[in-house]
Amino acid sequence: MITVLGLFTLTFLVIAALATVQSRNLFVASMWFCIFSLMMAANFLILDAADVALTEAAVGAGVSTVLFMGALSLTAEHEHVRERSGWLPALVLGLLFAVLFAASFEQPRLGDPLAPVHQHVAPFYLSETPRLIDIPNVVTAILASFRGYDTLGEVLVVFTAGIGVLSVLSFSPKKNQQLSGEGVAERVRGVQHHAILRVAGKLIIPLLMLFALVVQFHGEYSPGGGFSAGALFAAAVMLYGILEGADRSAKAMPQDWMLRLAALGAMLYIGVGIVCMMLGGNFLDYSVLSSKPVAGQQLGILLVEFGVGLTVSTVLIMIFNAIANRSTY
Amino acid sequence: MNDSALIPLSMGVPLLGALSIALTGRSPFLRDGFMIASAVGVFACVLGLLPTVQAGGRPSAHLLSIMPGLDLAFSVEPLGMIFALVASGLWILTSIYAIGYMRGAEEKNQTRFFACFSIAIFAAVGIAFAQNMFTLFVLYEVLSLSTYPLVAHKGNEEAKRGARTYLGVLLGTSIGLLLPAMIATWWLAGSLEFQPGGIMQGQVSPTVGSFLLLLYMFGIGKAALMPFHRWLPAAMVAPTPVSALLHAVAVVKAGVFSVLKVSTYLFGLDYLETLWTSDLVMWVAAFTLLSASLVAMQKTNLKARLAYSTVSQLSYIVLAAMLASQLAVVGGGMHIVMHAFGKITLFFCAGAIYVAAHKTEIHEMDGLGRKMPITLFAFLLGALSVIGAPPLGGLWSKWHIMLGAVDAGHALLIGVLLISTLLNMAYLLPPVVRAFLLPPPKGTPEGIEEAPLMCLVPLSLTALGALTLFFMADPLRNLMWTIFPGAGT
Amino acid sequence: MSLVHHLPILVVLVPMFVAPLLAAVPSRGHLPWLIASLTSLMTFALAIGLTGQVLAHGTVTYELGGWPVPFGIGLAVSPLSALMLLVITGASLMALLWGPASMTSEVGHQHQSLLYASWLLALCGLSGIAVTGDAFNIFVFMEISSLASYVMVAAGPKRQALTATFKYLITGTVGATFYLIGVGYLYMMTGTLNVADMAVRLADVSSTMPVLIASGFILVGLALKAALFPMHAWMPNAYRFAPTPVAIFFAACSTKVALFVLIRFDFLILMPHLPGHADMLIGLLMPLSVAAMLVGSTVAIFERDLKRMLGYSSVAQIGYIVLAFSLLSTAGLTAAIVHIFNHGLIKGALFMAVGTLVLRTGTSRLDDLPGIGKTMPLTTLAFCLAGVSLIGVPLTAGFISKWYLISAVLEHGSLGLVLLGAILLSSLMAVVYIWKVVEVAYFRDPPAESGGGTPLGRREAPLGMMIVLWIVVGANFWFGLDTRLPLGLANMEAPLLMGGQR
Amino acid sequence: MSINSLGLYNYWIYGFVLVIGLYAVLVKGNYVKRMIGLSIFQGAAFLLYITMDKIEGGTGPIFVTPPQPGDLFANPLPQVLILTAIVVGIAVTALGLAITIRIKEEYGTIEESEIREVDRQA
Repeated sequence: MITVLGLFTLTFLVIAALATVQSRNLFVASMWFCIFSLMMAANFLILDAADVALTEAAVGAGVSTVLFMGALSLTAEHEHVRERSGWLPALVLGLLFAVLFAASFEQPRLGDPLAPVHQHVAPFYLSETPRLIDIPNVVTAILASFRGYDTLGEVLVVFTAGIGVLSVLSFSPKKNQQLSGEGVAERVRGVQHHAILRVAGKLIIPLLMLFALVVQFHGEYSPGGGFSAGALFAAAVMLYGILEGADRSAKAMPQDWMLRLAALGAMLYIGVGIVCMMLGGNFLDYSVLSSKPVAGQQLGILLVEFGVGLTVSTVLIMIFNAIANRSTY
Repeated sequence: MNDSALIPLSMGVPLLGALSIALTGRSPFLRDGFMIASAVGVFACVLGLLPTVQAGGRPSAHLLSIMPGLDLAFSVEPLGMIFALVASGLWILTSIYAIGYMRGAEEKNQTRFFACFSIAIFAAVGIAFAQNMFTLFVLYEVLSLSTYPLVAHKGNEEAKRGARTYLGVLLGTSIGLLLPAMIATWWLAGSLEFQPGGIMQGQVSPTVGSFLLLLYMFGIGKAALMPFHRWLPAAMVAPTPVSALLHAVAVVKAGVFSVLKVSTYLFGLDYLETLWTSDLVMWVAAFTLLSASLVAMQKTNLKARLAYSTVSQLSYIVLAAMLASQLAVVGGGMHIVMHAFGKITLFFCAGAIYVAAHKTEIHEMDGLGRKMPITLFAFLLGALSVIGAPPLGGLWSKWHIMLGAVDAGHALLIGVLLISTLLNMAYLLPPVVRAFLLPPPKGTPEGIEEAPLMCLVPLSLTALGALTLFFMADPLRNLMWTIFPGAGT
Repeated sequence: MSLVHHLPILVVLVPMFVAPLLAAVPSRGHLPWLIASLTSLMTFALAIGLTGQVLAHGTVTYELGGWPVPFGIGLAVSPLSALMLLVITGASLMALLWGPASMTSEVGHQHQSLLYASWLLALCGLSGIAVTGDAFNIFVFMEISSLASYVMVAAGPKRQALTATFKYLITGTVGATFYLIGVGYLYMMTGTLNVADMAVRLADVSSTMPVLIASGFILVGLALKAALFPMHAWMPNAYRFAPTPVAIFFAACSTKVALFVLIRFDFLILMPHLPGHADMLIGLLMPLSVAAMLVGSTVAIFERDLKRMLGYSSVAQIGYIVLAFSLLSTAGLTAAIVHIFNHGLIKGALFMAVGTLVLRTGTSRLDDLPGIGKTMPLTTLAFCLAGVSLIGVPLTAGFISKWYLISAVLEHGSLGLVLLGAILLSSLMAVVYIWKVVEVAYFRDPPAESGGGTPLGRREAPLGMMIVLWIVVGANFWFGLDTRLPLGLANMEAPLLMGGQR
Repeated sequence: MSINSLGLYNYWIYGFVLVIGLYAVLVKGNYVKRMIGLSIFQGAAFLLYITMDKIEGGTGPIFVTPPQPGDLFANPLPQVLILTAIVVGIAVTALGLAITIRIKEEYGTIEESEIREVDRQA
């Protein structure tokens, strides 16, 4: 049964990708991209990657579609078809695909237990995590502790994106680009005139935020963690922005506070690392945080995950507010 | 004042001179004072080194080692001594002449001119004293770059084009050919030190060696072998003291000096003999020698004629180097001195004629002898020395080169040298004959008389120098023979 | 907490720690610039300390989170990484010290704190790449430095800065993802992510096809980031439209970091175990690098805009570096490492001089700067001296790299002669496009401005800029004479990388 | 019909999606379409990593009950890497879209050919 589902999702994935590239109307393209991400998330689930599926759904399907929609509302709806000569890239890429296809025969089969991937480093994590860190979700253990430095780098990437969007969009648009008066009011006020949507939305938003917090603090035991929690929290605020109007969400979550909170999240992560150095361990070595190393690891992971969640959510909210309020910014 | 202190001093003085000239740009008198003082200072230091070198000593100074096996180091050997003496000696006269000329022709931004002038002498002395090929290459480049502003002094379109060819050829050949040759030598022979008898004997196979010789000979663009002689006539756009500096004292002499140094101290004469390309380069030099003289005959402009005459005279020395016989190399060394004195006198006279009578073409010089007797008489002495006629020093160097040709078994070359002497007469004597024997053309203004004293004194001194060298050739010859320990015939 | 033990991570940590603080602080006057410069100074000092340690003890390692290397992430500071660190932190310091006036004049006052924060993040990203020993970690820090550089290039004064940034973003992200896929294949075949550990486990990998594909992906990805010849389209525009201090910082070091990663991957992992890889490297990289040298120099000759000209000259110089290490010999590797160091100095000085001209005259087009040599003598002289170093005249840093490159090439017999011809032709072309500037600067008289004395807006640059400019030009000559530092590091690194090969 | 009979199908799909993404990035003129193509291309990279972690008969790497020696778990390492890579992808997309918005305001269009037109006229 799983194989049939796997075959279906993979094939549908390719169909979604082709449809995205071919469709002329850009809104349709971004919707197809949302389907593509959902199919990707389903695929990850089939391949036993629960954390990644949750994050891909929240970030890939949710947030990036909102960003694409926001950007398209400010730029163009249709793509003017004047493609460049398509045959040369097509030829080169066809060659690339042939090479990949030929190489796949020498790669280990899907799920083959003897593959080198399962030999060297992976068994260590699976066997040592209960002893060293003793939390059920091995992915979060690796994410926060074994390869904590990667995740720190990851937080910095998100933070740089936040700064980048702020500084790029900080220049107020020139007058002639300003949408006409009524066009602005209508778009910014969101979908207020759809009563059903607003009432249903009002119910969902608090639940969504609560779920985000559960994912955040329950990350050691179930799939989830900083990234998906941050994305979910941002999704809740975006939903509020869409329903009640972007200016209301910008007032609720002011930009400069978002920037300071994002900086706080990153500083929390770096601070934990430096405290470990102060207490004699290497950078990001949580075992020195408390008397018992295992308790120290768990405390470190909790703090670090919270830092990640804080930064990711505030940066995504900041980006959404910057794009959604562009015309009145 | 021990010798090893004299070497850095003899190079420091011109640098200090350049600096002080640049600083005292405001007051011309102070600046010119510094100019002459530094010229005299350099000559004194170089002279101080002469006794020890004559006694066979090799004073040396190590400045800095950039990389293992590559360092800036200086040591004085007879060939370097002669070149340094000629360069710094004639430098004093050129400086006096330049001050007189610049005042006479009211040239603008003279400060830059004199500063670059002193940097050029620093580079020339540095090349003379270089202990290894790397130091020589470094100062060779400094010489090219520092003489560029001199050539492009007037700043008009024509000067710019001339300067562009000047620098293009010199930098092109040095980076394009000389640099790889040097690196290849360093790579194959393991070091770049100048040693009597050469360093390539056992290290480099003859086939590779002959290819290297080609790279070196055509790489040293300043020796003006065809086809890389274009820069020399192109540099004629410069004012006369510069062309005197370029074509008699520093730049060209640095070129042929490097050729002699490379062939005797890098390749070594007997190793040179085994390379088949040494004959090839010799015949190229012979070809340059003759064709340059033919071209010189057609040139009506006096300075252009002298420029091509220099191209052919340089090939004498390259020819001597390629003969790979000790006699010829001694002749080549002496020729550096004789040609320097002869040619600089001719250039001074050309400059004096320009300043006094504003004439540059030879056919305009009819009857000038009556108005400017001293200048034209000095011109005659200079011409005779370049031709190699008996009462002048030029004879001895040609004499030795011919002996070298016989010794190396290339008797045919004597014919080439004789034809070239005839050609020299054909293009150097007519200006003198026209000046003295033909009546001045009708409309010439009466007011022409001798050039200012500041020009006249240097040219007469150099003419006398060429004359005394005829009688005083022996100490020079003995000094040259000390290059080859044990030979001493 | 002995400081020396934590040096490898501190070099990355210091800019990382200050960046968020700087972003949160609202920008008032020169405060952000001051904070950024102090941080950059401290990082430079740490880099010097680290280099001292590496020179004393060889490769310095550091385990993050206390976990042993294949399981946690380990930092490995080899002599080459130490040299890379010096180039990165040095370039950042000189660009910052040089640039406050230029940055304010081109970017204006508001949002400078965000800009300098992304500057520190770029610095943290680049030094993170230099020190890390983990393949995936290189990808993460490459993303940090790329994202920060997109932000800074987008802050350029003209509107073309935006399109240039977009092209830079697309190319950079495609390159980074190619690298990610390459590391994915390597992980699939070896099961580990640590670079040193990967080299060990590659020995017993039987099926070589995926590993060849991995090296192909990594090669293309890093060539895109390093602007190697066919994939260099983004660089000249990015350097031209970026604010000048940013252009100086990136011209001096950012493309060379990608080359650093390429050298580490090719020599440490792939060379020893992959027979096909060596000839692929020579067969593919050498012609590309020769093409880069020739095309880069030719376009630079005809380019009338000074910044773009220097951009194309960088394409040619990257061609030198790639040619050097594609010779697969110890001498070649030494030449590549030394030129990475020297090129940072040369290009930094050249861009700084052009930046000073642009600050005063507002334009970087050569035709709008006639007679600039008379009105701004010191700056133009600095440009000429840096140009002389680029050409490779003796006593300059450029000459040392040329010397090593030519002696490395001569080892290859007849092929070597062809390469020698290409190198000399390219350096002669360099003479042409530097002299093109000299002629315009010195032999044309400046336009007769209305006001008397030096024409309006054409007076010499402010003192602070001149000092920094002349320090860098001086460094060009200093490292032309005293080559112990780059040579020492290069000679230590070459045998490590060649790993017992010829 | 066990899961591994899918065998290499995953790698082929990854290859095809990668090619589609790159095609969109290289050929399309519209800047937003190129950003979408870029995201698809990155999606393919994620698929490559996650296909590696599947193990026959294993479940997700979460120990709901304390682990017995016999049972198998999927390899957690690629999942960690891809968690990071996804958020890197969204960060780059966000910045790319912000720049596209500014280009639209400065140039009035986000088509490559029209932008070149505007630049040539200016």
